[in-house]
Amino acid sequence: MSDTSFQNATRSNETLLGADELVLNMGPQHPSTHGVLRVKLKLDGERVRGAECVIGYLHRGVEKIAENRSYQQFAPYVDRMDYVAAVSNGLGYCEAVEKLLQVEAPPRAKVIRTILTELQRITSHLVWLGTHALDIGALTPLFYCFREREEILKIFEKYCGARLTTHAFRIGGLQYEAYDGFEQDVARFCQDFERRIQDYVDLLTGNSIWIGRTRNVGILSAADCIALGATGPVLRASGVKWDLRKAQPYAAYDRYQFEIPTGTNGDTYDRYMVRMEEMRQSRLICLQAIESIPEGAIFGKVGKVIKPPVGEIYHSIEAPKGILGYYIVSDGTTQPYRVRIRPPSFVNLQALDKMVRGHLVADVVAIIGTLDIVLGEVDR
Amino acid sequence: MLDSILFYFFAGVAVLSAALMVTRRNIMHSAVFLVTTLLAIAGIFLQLRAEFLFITQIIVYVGGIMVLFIFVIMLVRLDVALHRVRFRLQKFVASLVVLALALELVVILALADKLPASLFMKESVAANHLPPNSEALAGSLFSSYLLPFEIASVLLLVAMVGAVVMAKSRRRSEES
Amino acid sequence: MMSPAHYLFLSLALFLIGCIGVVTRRNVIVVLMSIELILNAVNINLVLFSRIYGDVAGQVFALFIIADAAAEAAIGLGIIIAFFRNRETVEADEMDLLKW
Amino acid sequence: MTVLLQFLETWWVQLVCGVVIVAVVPLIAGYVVLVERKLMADMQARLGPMRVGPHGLLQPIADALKLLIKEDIIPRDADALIFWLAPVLSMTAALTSMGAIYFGPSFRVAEDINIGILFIIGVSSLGFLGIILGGWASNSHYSIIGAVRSTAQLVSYETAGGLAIISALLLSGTLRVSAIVDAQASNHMWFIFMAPVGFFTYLVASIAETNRAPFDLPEAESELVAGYMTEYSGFRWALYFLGEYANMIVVASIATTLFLGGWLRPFPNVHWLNWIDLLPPLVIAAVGAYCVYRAGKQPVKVQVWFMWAVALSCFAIAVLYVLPWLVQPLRFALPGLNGAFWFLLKISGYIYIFMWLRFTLPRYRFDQLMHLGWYILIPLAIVNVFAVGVALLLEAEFGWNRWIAMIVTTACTLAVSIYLVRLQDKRSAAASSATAVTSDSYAG
Repeated sequence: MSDTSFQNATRSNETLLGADELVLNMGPQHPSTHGVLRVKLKLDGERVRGAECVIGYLHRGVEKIAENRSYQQFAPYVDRMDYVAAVSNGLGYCEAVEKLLQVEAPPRAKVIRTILTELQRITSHLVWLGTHALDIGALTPLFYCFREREEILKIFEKYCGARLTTHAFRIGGLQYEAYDGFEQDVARFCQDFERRIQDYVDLLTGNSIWIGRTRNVGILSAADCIALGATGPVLRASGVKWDLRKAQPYAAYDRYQFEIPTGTNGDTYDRYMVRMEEMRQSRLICLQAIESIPEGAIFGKVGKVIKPPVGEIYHSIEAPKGILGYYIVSDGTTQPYRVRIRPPSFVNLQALDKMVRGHLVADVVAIIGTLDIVLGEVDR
Repeated sequence: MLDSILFYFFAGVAVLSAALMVTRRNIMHSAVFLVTTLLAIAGIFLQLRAEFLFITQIIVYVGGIMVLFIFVIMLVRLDVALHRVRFRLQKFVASLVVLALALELVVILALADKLPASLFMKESVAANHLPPNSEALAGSLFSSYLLPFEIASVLLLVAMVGAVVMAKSRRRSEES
Repeated sequence: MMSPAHYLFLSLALFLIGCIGVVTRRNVIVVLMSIELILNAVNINLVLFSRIYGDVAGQVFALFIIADAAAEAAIGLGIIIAFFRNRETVEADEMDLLKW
Repeated sequence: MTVLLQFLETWWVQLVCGVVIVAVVPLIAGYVVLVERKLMADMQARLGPMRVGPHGLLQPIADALKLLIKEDIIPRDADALIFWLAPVLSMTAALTSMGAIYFGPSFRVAEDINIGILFIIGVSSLGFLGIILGGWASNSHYSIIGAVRSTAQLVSYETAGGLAIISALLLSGTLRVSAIVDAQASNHMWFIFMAPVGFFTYLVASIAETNRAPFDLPEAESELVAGYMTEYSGFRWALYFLGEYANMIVVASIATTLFLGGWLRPFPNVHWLNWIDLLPPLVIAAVGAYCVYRAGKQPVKVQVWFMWAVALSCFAIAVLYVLPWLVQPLRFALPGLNGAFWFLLKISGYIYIFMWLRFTLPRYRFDQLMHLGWYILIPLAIVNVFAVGVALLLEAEFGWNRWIAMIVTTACTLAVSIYLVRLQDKRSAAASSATAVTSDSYAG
């Protein structure tokens, strides 16, 4: 039933009814591991004794590729890491290179970047909500979420022609001007979206099964989060008010009023509530931003050939899933010497073992869902 | 005629799968063949116009007891249980004893004509004049056999508590 | 209806098969299953005679036997699980201690 | 040969009905799947199957064909015998139990056996054996976990469902299917109104028994891939699938027979409402008319024809329903035709509830399922049986009005159920406060 060395190692732990510990290989092909994650679960009946993540099935060597591409050439690659939040990835990379070049994007570019990034945050959270609900067994929210996501993707498509891997930003600013009616589209979406969020709230928030499945499941205390380096909604749900948009404002975030929602319990329900509130806040940011998009250039003083000075830079942003950091070392040529990416999913996934211990198999999928991982980003 | 076809069918299935049940090495196969036997016996009950027992057999035996058996078989590791050297002598002695018993019973049945005729009389009530089975059974159960019925229910309660205590893990009881 | 002797022979056959199972098999679970078979063989007789005499008392007894079989299976399997937890086996030969 | 002829002569009606069930139920089950997908699509802001036939009407047939011609895979380490046997058992149990169901006053397969309702319940519960054995034989961890879950679920919810049924059996005083319906006619009331708690207990238990969401843990696709069906494919898988849907029809039939008045029309004894008997042909004709209306809007010619065919068959059935009204010698068929209509309508309503819940609710976790079963449903069912018994006693021994007795005891049962839910809430609240104390200020 399981490999013998493993059995011998755990023989001393008596299980309920005296049956052997069961090793369940969840994934890499499993409906709810969100890609090709493989989780080795040690089970006592249905109770989880431990989990070990086996990753790398989607490894494409993104960081290594960077060393053989010029700075501009590498930008589309980052879109393929967290493919449900490509815009955020691009923003982080462009800003990091800009920081290395010591230039800044013009204000108009910054505001449009902020709008698109916040819309992307909403799509990322919508995908998370739909799949998370599906993992827990609610079929319908998925389709509602994708319906709304579709509206945002249409805006992306109108803006830059692509829907998923957008490559929306360029180092130094934007390539494309906001199309005619961009503000109206965003405003219309934001108007609708308030009502749509209420749909999800009606379907899930007060549902006793939903509460039962998420309350006190996968609790991660603030100390645990900090020790494991977990960031984003996972950290905030544990009560730590840490959001780079406020803590180290980038893009145009310092211009807008918004709240950082936090939880208290650090359980799956809190993470759900935090992300729901973040969607509302993102909507508010978008509404504020379209009020006053500054006029002016959209591209900063960056030449056709990017040749940063010798040096290194670390820049991080608050991606939908947590802190996304880029560490870039330049040797003065047109290609980076080394790019190291700190993906939020990868770091958050470390918490899985701690979170699933003592829970049931059904909770494992809920916890994988609540961590909101994207395997493209974990494996890079 | 139809009756006899049905009888031979059910009897054949019962005996054959009972034999398979005893001889199969794989416990799960044994359990499946026991299920078949029990279903065939349920068929025999139906033929004997004991409808309520027929359905009780299916619900309690097949739906309850056998599910319990299969559950335990799933818990108990088969690979350990399967390969063991058998104690040959005991098997031999046992077969002898069983054969003797069989012989004895067959002889008794063969000498049936010497037994009181009442034992082999045909049914005293024709099939279509029998009272409704479940009503009759209920009447008898809740009047003449009320005390045994209550005792049986207490027995089941005791068995339930006993089984829970027995199967309960020691680790769990220490925790609580 | 067939002659009662047919049913008696069927019951006899099942009873003997059950006996063989009890005495020859080592696996306690199979032994328990064989006991169930024996009980069923008895039930056939009870129901047969209940039919012959047109008296449901035999069926009432069969019903009690089924209840008893359920209790026996529950307790027996409980013991097996307890035993398996301690000894990691379900062989009758291994059950050679009064207390463990 | 003569035996065979004699056999056929005596049993030909039953044989024909049996063959019809075996042949038609898979088809019906296939269309139940289509209806489910369509309903789900409607609730999820999409269209559902649209490709095969107009509005996907031929989808079940295409699916069946696909499943039939798929490669038959038996995993190498599976126990071939049991792997082969299990889905057959599952399907057979569901189909066999249909034999005792009355679809109308005389529309049935089996003789009117005096254990009718027990037969349906008992034989359909054999299907679980197929699930457990299939899960074990697959020799896969997901399968075995699914099988173990289904065993535990079976034991818990069969108990609750059985106890819930007893309340209706007490009211009717018989196990005979036809007599139960007759009892509801003579009581001038469906038993759902006399034992509502029993009905809702059975509703929940029957959802769990048929492994439907939110109790579909044995096959929870997001946790166990497909539970006990993980290793099955092709036709064996289809057998399981059909067994599941056939089981839905069976539990719906049980609930309809016991609580919803079986084949009785609404207000069966109120004579000035006799015009309700005209509804079946009218409803069917209306469906046909709608099909005609839709036929004009079909994009492809084949689909227009198909829509017309559906409409015409609806009209034909409607004519069939009207015929006994017009032709005196056919009058005898009227109760049967109307009975079948109402029975199928009630079954459909019951199954609709199943589907509706499936699309709306998240899935229970295993321990929550067990809590619901053992701490709420089973106590409630026991209290309900007791309450109905007391009501009958009050009526029989103390001459209470039956309605007052029923209302009083139902109120008591409801009070107990509220208490149980409260208790459960308190227990879970205590459990959660043990780990953390919170109030979400940002909830909205």
